[in-house]
Amino acid sequence: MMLSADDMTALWVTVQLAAVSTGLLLLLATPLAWWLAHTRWRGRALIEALVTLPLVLPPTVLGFYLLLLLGPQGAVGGFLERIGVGHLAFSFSGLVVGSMVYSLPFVVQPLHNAFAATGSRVLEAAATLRAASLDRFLTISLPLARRGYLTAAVLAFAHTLGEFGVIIMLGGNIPGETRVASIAIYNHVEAMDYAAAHALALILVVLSLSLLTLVYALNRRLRIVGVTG
Amino acid sequence: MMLSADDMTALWVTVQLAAVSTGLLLLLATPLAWWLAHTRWRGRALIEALVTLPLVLPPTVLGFYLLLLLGPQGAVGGFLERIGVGHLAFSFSGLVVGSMVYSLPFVVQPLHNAFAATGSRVLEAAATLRAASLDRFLTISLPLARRGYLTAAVLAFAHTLGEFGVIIMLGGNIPGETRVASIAIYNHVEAMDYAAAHALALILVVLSLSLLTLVYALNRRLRIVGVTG
Amino acid sequence: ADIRVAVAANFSATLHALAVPYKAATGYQLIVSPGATGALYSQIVNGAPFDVFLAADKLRPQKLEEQGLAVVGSVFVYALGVPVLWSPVAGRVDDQGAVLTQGQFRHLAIAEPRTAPYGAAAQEILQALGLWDTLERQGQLVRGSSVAQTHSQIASGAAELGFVALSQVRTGQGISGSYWLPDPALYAPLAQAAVLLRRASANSQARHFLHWLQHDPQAQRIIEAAGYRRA
Amino acid sequence: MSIDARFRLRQGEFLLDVDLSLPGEGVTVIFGASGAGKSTLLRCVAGLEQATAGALSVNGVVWQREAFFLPVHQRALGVVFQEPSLFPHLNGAGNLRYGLKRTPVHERRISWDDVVQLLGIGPVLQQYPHTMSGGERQRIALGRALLASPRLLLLDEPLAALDDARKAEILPFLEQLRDHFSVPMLYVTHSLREVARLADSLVLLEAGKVRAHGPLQAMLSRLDLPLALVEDAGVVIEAVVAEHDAQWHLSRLEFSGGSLWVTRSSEPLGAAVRCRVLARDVSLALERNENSSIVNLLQAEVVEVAAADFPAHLLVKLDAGGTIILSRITRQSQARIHIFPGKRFWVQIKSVALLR
Amino acid sequence: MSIDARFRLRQGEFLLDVDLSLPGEGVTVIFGASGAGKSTLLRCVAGLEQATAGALSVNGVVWQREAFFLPVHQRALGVVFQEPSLFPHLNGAGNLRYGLKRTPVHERRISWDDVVQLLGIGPVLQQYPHTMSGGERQRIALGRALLASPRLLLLDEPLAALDDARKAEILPFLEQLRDHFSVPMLYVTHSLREVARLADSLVLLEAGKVRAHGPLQAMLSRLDLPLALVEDAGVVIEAVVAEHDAQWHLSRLEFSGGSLWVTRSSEPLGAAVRCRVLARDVSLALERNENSSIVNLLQAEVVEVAAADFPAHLLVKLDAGGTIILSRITRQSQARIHIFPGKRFWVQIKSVALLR
Ligand SMILES: Nc1ncnc2c1ncn2[C@@H]1O[C@H](COP(=O)(O)OP(=O)(O)OP(=O)(O)O)[C@@H](O)[C@H]1O
Ligand SMILES: Nc1ncnc2c1ncn2[C@@H]1O[C@H](COP(=O)(O)OP(=O)(O)OP(=O)(O)O)[C@@H](O)[C@H]1O
Ligand SMILES: [Mg+2]
Ligand SMILES: [Mg+2]
Repeated sequence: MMLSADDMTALWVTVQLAAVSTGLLLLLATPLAWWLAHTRWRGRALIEALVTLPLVLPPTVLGFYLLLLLGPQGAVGGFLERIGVGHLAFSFSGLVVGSMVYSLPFVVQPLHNAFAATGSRVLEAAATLRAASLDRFLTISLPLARRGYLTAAVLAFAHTLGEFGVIIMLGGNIPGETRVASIAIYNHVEAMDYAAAHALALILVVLSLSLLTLVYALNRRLRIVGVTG
Repeated sequence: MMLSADDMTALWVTVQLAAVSTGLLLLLATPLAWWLAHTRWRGRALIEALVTLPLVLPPTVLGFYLLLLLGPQGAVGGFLERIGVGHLAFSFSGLVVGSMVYSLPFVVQPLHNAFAATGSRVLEAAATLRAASLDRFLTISLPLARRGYLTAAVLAFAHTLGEFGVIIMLGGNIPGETRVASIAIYNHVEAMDYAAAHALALILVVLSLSLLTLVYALNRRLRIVGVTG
Repeated sequence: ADIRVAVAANFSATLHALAVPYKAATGYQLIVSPGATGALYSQIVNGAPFDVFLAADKLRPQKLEEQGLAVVGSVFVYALGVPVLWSPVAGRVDDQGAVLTQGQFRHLAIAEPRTAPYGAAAQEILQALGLWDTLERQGQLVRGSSVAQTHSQIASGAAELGFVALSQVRTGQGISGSYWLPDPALYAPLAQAAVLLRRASANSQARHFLHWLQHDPQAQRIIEAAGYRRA
Repeated sequence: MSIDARFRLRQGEFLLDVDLSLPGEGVTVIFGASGAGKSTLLRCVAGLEQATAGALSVNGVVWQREAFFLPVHQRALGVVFQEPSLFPHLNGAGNLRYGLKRTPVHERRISWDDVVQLLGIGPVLQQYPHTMSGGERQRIALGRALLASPRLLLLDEPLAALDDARKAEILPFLEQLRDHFSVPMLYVTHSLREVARLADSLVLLEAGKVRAHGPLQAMLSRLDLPLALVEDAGVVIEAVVAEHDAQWHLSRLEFSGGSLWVTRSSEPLGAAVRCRVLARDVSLALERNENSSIVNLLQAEVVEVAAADFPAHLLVKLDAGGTIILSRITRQSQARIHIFPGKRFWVQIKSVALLR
Repeated sequence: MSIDARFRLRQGEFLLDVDLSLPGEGVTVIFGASGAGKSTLLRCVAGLEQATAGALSVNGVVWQREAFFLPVHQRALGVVFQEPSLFPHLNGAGNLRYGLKRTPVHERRISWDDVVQLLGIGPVLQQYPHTMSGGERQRIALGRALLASPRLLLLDEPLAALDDARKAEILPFLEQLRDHFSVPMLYVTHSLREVARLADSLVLLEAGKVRAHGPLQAMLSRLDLPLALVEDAGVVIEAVVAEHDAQWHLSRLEFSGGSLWVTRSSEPLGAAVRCRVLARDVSLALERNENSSIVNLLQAEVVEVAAADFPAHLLVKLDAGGTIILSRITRQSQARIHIFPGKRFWVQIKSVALLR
């Protein structure tokens, strides 16, 4: 099965987008999930609900609002424009931001659960062994939340691969920059080129399946213990 | 803020769809997640990857394939047609199936994690107290996986609220039957009726936010303990 | 030497067909970004880097012109869409459209009338035939968000027939399945308009392309062969 | 009536390899150093180690044999794990009820009130496990196992986290289970006091293998086992209540080798009781000495003299009319009053613990 | 040098309310029934209960006072929790290294090899906690705390899961920590043997309050505390090595009330040692009796006679030249040889445990 050069590019952009936004999201969601798992603040429920919110809007509509926000006339985009960074619409960076917003709940939730399940006992033990809080986090909480990170990464990555609505609205289907595989498939379908659409979809599926299987198999191999040890 | 009667109907269909598909999904995903958490079969990684797959395809494309499968000429739709149930394309039941397929990973993953985190010790204790395996599952695993169920339900519910691609392809946007809020908002945006779009989006967001906040707050209230007890 | 074209999804295949001879003739490369007309409009309003907009309607180009986002006076109709009632199954649709009144189908697919011009045309046709209310009431009308989706719904066999664009079903070998071309009197013309966007006002290549699209005979031939009518 | 167990189980470097025939009633104590395989053995008996090659029958009922493996929940077991595995989502009462609810009414033999009162867990019934103290958790775990009215109890250091006073309350309850309800127990403990109190037979594990096993008295009086060397070494004597002395609150116990005065027993005359005589509480004298606070004097013949753990000490095995008694003396005493096999002495017993 | 601790903490029904001034060196044993608040007290000292109202200073350094609260990781503590909280994702060596790595090199005073060898954890260094036995886990937890070279050790029943032989190896190591590295310890245990061996002072908790506290000897010889009633009750005598007897492998200890022969001590002449005399090992006689295996005889005067836990028994407090000794006798003996305050007796001590 041969892919057109355009489709190859789209696939490559997709993989970059998924990797970058998943990576950044894991970084950014970690403190949020940690805070959610440990705070006793009564308003926590509202924050938890807010995190889930990106799921509630149809992706194109979310994309539309993000476009309004990140575009040159938007609050964020306008600000970035003024400080010389440039607004985020129709750029790869914009897509990264959009994907991150949209995948936020898939990352925060598993991490939150994983941090909550770790329990305080091992952290207390670490504190008595002279580990300060960041140290405890890095050496105890993080490794014990491995399964949560795996889930978060897999869901965010896969979700970004298949994302369409936010991306087409915010990214604008520009070849080589914001045209990802899902949009390329859409283009083929719109152009009634079903064969090309099927081919690209199949490749996406096969690639993802191999990657995910590999990840899960490795995880099994590396699996050490349950949390209760 | 006034909603049109059409939008009200769409909102109601949305809520029904989200509730029914989330409920069914929790039921069906439970044995799968349980099996994944406990099997030592080497092929498990492949199944885990397959579960994640619905995320990888763009929703409209997934919807298209589901349409092929569930329509009168599809394997499933054709079979249902022959036994007199009728095929599933353009019907509420079809939407339920579609949403379930699409939300599968969000439900299986948190449940899987929750079951895996429970550990074998309490289950062993229950077995020595004359509890057979189903009994152990219902009285120990299930309550200890509460947090996982909450996450699964919230993600699946919210995701179905916002779902668009699969639903419009598979459901055909029939008022009162398969027209959901996300399609209505999308149409308002496309038709440049931004006021109506904002209104409906706002209502969806406010409703979801209240519901989710309530759920999370109740969960906090009911929260008893971590798993480590 | 690149011209960035935002194009209504239904015309994207035709535009690709046009890009080849255009590049051969001028050396200019078209960068094609297909999308729903409404979405493209929103993107242009929010600063999308397109030079030329080929819309599926006349409304959006005109609005852009009014808003000062497009070069005044550059709007022109580059093609007229032709709706067709189509089924992939031979013999299901008769050449008078009587199948619509005989009701031998469970689902009739159309594009969303509010957002897709072909959907609006389909609605007008059905209303002219006095069938709209009945079909609507009986839940037989299936709406895709774009005419491409409508085509997919029919092609998958899930909807027995529906109104699509002639450009979607006409191939070099003619039209497979069965179809009915409604009388153009039954619906308002589906004018698809192009416009030069403001950021390209000084872009001579973009101007050249629009001129070529409007006046070049080869371009006209390709557009007609694809299933559109001339403006 | 016997428990026949044969298991072979490898876990990493560790290999459990046992073939035991244990009495099907009474308490069998499993004794051994940390890491010897005690908990693993109990897990095999409970059926929690599925991979085990082996066979197990409990009082005639086969629980495991070649391809056959009775699932854990069908074995009428009560297990107290070394680390209490309470259900974190149930409070104290909920944990206690868990096994009780699953026990058919006609099989219930152990009363809720007895358990709650004897274990002193009334105050924590409404608490969730994470708010309980270590000892409270362990008592709930014990109560939970008992309330399922098991036919075999597997107890892995059930009293390790408890203070002596609490232990003293619980031990008689376990004895009652053993005697009145004839529930056999496999009991892991490091406490020789609990051994003496409860055990009818004893298994000594070393690195996954059985070093020795047999009836309690025989095991305790063997000078070749490490049991004789510990500070609390001593023998257990089975005797009969022969006399009660109301004035001094004493009871006289009779056994083959004579009689002993102990703290007043609540048992009636003629009842069989058990008392413990520690080797270090036993001194030997050439003559009878009445002017001492030591009240218990027996005559016995030296059977064996062996080295103890310290070079200063010796262990002396004596036969008092058929009953074996151990004494720990110094080498100096041996030289001074000439202690050697065959010679008869007055055995002075400073203190006798009445166990039952 | 002192540890001043004042805490008030409510947890559900339970209220911990203590105000203690403890010696800033040596071992303070916290003693009390299950649920008395021992673990909670240690958690307060460690700083793991943040909500605590109170104040804490350790040898002059303030750890907590009104608004000030030194974070746990800045308190140079070693804690062994009642239920070992090993890190499940690290193997034995990883767990041991955790605190060690975080201790500045110049503060490291405890050697890896000593810890591994004395705790006998060499074989499990590569194992992960879920594959370790209960006792192995507890030893790793102890080693982990020690290797962080703490300036204060909080030990919550650190030896509860261990066999006597293993305990006997670990106790001297803890003594060494106390003496050579002057690490003060708060030590929770239910074992009077560990109390006698290690404790310099003793806190008796009851339902969250301090029932009594003070130096070990004073506490052990008080007949009004429940300590005197348990089976293992007895006193601890501080003495000096006065003579070694190579022939009999004995050493003679001298103290204010006389001298005692014990198993040969490895300490040099003149060294201060500690030995334990259990009340039940002490008998009283009117005359000196040489023809017995009992080698230790002292003269002492009865100070007090009190009821014991059983009506048959009495506790007698004696003064041997300034050293207090307890004896558990029967009422019958009291009547027979007339034991009452002021009268002098020969105190026969069957066995003396040399503790240090
Ligand atoms: N997966 C494993 N890999 C290596 N060694 C293991 C594994 N599982 C158990 N062991 C070893 O098996 C031995 C026996 O463990 P077990 O828990 O039966 O000991 P125990 O006699 O109960 O000791 P304790 O008194 O300390 O509880 C231990 O030394 C332990 O380290
Ligand atoms: N959240 C709570 N609600 C009610 N009671 C509590 C709570 N937390 C602790 N307690 C009670 O506080 C008491 C003291 O607990 P702590 O763990 O300090 O006891 P302990 O002296 O260490 O006992 P043990 O010897 O059994 O370990 C216990 O009776 C416990 O039930
Ligand atoms: Mg064990
Ligand atoms: Mg405690």
